[in-house]
Amino acid sequence: MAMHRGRGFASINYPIGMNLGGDPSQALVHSNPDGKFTVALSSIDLGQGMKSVTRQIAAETLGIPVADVYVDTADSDTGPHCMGSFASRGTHRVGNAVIQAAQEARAVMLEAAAEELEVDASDLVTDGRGNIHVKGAPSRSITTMAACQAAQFKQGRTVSGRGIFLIPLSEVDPETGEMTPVSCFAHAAMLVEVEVDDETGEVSVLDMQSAYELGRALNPKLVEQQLIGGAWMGMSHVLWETTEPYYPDRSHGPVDFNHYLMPGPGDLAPHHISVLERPAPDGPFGGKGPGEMCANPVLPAVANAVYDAVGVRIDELPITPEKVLRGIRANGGARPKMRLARAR
Amino acid sequence: MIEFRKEFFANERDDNLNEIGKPTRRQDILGHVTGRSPYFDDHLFEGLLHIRCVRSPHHHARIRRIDISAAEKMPGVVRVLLGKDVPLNLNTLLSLLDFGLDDEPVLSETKVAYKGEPVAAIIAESEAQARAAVKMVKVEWEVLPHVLDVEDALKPGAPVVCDVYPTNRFIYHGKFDHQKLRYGDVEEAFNRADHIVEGRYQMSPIEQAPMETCGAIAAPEVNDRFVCFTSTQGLFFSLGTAAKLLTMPSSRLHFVGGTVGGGFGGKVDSMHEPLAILGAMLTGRPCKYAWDREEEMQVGAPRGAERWYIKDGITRDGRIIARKFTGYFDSGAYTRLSSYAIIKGVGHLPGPYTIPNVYADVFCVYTNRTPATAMRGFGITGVDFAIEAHMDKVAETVGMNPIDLRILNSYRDGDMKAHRRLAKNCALVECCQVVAEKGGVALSAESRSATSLTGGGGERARLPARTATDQAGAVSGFKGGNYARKGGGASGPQPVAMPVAAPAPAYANSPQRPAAPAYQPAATAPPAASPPTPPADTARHGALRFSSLSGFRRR
Amino acid sequence: MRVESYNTLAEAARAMGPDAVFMAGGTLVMRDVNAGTSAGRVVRSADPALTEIRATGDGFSLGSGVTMARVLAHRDLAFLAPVARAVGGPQVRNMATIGGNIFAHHPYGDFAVALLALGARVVLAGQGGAKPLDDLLRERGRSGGTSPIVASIEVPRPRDPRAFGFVKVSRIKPKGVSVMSIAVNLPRDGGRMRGARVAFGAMGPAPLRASAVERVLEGQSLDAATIARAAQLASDGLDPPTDALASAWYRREVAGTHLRRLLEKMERG
Amino acid sequence: MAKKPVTFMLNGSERAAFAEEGLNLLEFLRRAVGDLSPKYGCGQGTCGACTVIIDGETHLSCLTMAEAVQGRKVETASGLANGKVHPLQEAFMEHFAAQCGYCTPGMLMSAKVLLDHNPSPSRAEVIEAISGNLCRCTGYEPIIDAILATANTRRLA
Repeated sequence: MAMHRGRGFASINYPIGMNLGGDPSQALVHSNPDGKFTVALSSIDLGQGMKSVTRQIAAETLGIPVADVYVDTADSDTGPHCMGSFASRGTHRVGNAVIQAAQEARAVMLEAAAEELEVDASDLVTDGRGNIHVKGAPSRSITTMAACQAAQFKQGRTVSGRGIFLIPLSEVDPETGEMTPVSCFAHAAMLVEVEVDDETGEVSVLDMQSAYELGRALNPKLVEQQLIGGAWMGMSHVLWETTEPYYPDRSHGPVDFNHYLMPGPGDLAPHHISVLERPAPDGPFGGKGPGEMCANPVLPAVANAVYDAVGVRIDELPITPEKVLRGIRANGGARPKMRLARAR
Repeated sequence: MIEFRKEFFANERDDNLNEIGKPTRRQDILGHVTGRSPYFDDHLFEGLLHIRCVRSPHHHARIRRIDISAAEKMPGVVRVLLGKDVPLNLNTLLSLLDFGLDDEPVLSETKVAYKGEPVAAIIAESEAQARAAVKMVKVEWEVLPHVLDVEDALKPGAPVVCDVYPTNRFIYHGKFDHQKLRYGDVEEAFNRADHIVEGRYQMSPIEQAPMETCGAIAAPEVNDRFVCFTSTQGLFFSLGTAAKLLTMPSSRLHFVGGTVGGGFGGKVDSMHEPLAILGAMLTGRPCKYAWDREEEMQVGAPRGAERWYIKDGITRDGRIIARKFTGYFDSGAYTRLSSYAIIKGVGHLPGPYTIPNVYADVFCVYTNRTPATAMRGFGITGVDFAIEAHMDKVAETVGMNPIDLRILNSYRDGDMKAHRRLAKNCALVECCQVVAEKGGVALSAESRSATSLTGGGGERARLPARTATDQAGAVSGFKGGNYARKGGGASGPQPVAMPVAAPAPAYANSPQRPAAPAYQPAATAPPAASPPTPPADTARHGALRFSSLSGFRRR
Repeated sequence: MRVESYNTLAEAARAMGPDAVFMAGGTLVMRDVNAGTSAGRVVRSADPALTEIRATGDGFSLGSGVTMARVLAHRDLAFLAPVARAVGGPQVRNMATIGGNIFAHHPYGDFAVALLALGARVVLAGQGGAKPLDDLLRERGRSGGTSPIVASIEVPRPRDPRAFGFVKVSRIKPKGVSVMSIAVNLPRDGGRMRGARVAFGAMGPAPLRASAVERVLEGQSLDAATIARAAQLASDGLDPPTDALASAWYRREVAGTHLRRLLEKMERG
Repeated sequence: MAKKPVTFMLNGSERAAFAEEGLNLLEFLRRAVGDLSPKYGCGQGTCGACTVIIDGETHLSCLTMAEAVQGRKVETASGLANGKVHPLQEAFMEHFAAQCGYCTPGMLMSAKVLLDHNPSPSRAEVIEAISGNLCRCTGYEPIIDAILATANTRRLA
């Protein structure tokens, strides 16, 4: 028996948001009398962190601590329209809508503060800790709480804002495919090391080295969650998952998690991630959307690594032990390529 | 193990912000760890009824008769629903975008086109009783020949899967039975290439497998409305779909969601909300319709299978000068979202590389299997597998290090892409370099000094001198609808009028045609919304329509 | 669906019939109950005999309701620990019973494979005497009639713990169901194997003895040549299924490799 | 349909409710008792989202007949925080060990039993302990980290 190691590489980019635009999202922001803000959305948190990232975006824009913001979603009676949580559009589209709404609310808050401080609103800044003060004169200040109270109980202003983000619909030329598909892209590169058992065809992922460029990382831990979980899913897609193991034949389709195969906690490989941040010109604070693209480079990188290890090209997913074994048999044995050897 | 390489693109960022860039804990995390986050099924109702569907055991069959008399007499059964009970029993998900024809019933009345297609729904006091009654529904089937392979489905004489699309192909823009991409002239370039590399790739159907299965609970609410707790990924998407199928104004629907046990694309299809609300309407009681795990895996729409053929022409030095794709998306029995996945995929071709001649024919093919829908990486994951596995073969053919090959062909800022827009904000080169460095892969001097900011534009910004176009796959009997600015339905929110960047469709045969202006977004915030322009009232079925896209209707 | 609970196994055995299923840990039967596909009557018993573990002359008598977790926790059953650990995750091991495992259909039932190789005998409730597990497994496949309740299992202790080997091949780590499992019991007498028993799981409708392999091993010493011959004949007489985990072709192809690796590991000691 | 009364201890308090014949503990806890923390993921015993602790050991509530907990002690994730959050809950929050949160209650039950029996588990033991609990979001790494960190913190304390 022999175990063979190989490395495979892939690089990808990924379009952010619904391909051709036309997918609006809206946000409403308002303040309680004590300067605590609510963001009302109808966007969905599937686990990707929609509530959390929009909360940080709102806090940054309003100039207040994140603890002073709560994101309420999703109730169609109170949350304004949002196209939905798909197409990596959440951070980008909803984030921009929240910025617009928060800017409008912030402007009112600053006007209220200006009236109390008897200065021009354009001279005011927020310190992000709950205070508004005159630029260059921190002692001439008012708390955001006092400003919001004054606005609502003294001045009769609603500290609120509306936001929408829409990239207008574009069309496709039927004959050439000319189109305006999205406004920004995320990027990734991935180097995977595998070990292949040439008697059983079993493939183990030993190591993943990746670089992801995803615009500004609005919350580095949320980004990390997506990248680690996403790469796991990529590994799962390429080596395990299918609803139809004998596609296009429909027989033996799994109906439970004992037959629908996904890697367990004992199948994990160390994943060394580097994050690059090239801000998207139209993203919220330059953010893009890491949620979908993170799985994609793993699939081809593993396939290429299997080829590197034993010389078998598996062009049909998933790469099951059976396919690898059949390939090795067809070649009359493993034929390691070692094309991505580590430089000495 | 994660590191943030702040040295890259540092001058394009202000890293000194208060809240952005901070590892703030999730807002929802306390609810998650205490088991108190309210998912759709965590809302308790007195007298909750349970819905389960009677499903086709056949891949393809005509329904001769459905006998529900025995099922109706089963203990606990409150009502049995058939297709005739659904106010509008035909839909296509993207009708909310005016894209495609209504092709899929909620409960089929005439024929089934995949194993597991629902034809009746039992509403019973308990789930066990609903399951027992499902077995008592007698359906007389006339089994029809079926087709499961995408290329078989396109052969003459193949069984017609879905009568709305009699050639088993989705119709694009009312004009063609596939989506085309034509940029330059691949055949001419193949003739002068030093190497030709061809490949065939197959992406498997994959289950989204969220830990929470899809479902909804609907209940009569005060003042003649219905509340619906749902696991949907698109609250208004599902609301609009329900409003359409139930011919009900959106104001009578109150949708609550937003805390969802994973989705990954599998919770867009809005299968549960309409049936749960219909049950609540007809029984006057709260109704839950949710999939069990078996249904989630075999009846719930997967990421569709895709088959790709790629042919590359490469020069001796490793430059790819032509790339040709033929793609088949396995849409299953109905359209759902596959048609749109193809448009997204075609806009993505030829991957993150600057290739002067690109060609694609991509077919959305109907087969007798569970309809496909969205999943993480929608429209891209499958073709990226194909492209990057193919790149590895190209590297081997020309005898190059696979990372050098990527960097050599990588798109850079200012390059013209195959969909005829200029690339910007690129970062592929840098990602490749970082990984090579970490993995100890020696790159060529050229690769080490490359950047995404340099080397693009100029000649690389030009459109091809000539693009070969054709009329292959032209269809008649369909008409292309309006594209943008069509407006929503009477009761729906209106899209805000913003400067519309979409150019008129154009044949790009003329040389030196400048690129159409790309959408220029605001730096961090979009411009303030101007008042909406009321569009002509094109409402149908009282449904919301948010906007429209590449719509067409049959004449 | 009715649930009937009886204080004694004898009563439960009398209550069984073609329309009844006996439920022990619930990992198999409750799944069917949830799906609405179980038998019309579910019979349970709280008889304390079900959970007894007793040392006997040459081995152990294990109540059929003994769980995998209890096997794992029992110091004297260390030879069975690798087998019990291969079943499910911790929750399943806290619930799944030895008796249930005997009735489990592929891809479950790995414990029964080990019991088969060890030459275990089963005592049926309401019937005197023990009979070979081989017989029960053979009868299990036949449909119709009343399924018996296993009261206890008599497991001989391997004279030399190194004589017993077990491997489960799974696609998922650490918890996955069987592509196949293999259990071998190779009692040795002066270096020669005597009474070799080799059993495969997931290579037929029920756990099966690999008679061809047993014949090759019998009377031989466990050396490279013998191991090679055994590996060659590994799937002889077996009837592996095709399912979502692997095709019959694949199972047949790798059975010899996995058997060889297990035997080599045992040879190394 | 016959209903049976079931009396048991839930997170330290005595509870009683009626269970329909054959009802599983998961549905019983959720609908009859009102503890919504155990989650339905499969009803087949293959995902672990419904994991609860019965008499100190993890069980799959979807495969446990409700009447079987008569007189027994049941613990669920909703009872884990006792006045303040449990160290495991704190670690799950700190390590971003949940995304959608649906597997989290079951995962915490498995982790708790592990640490109750083995205060200093190895990484391999943590992996074994959570092997019956599937997670589709996280790739498991942050969950493993959170459990190991809890053990470390406790050792230092």
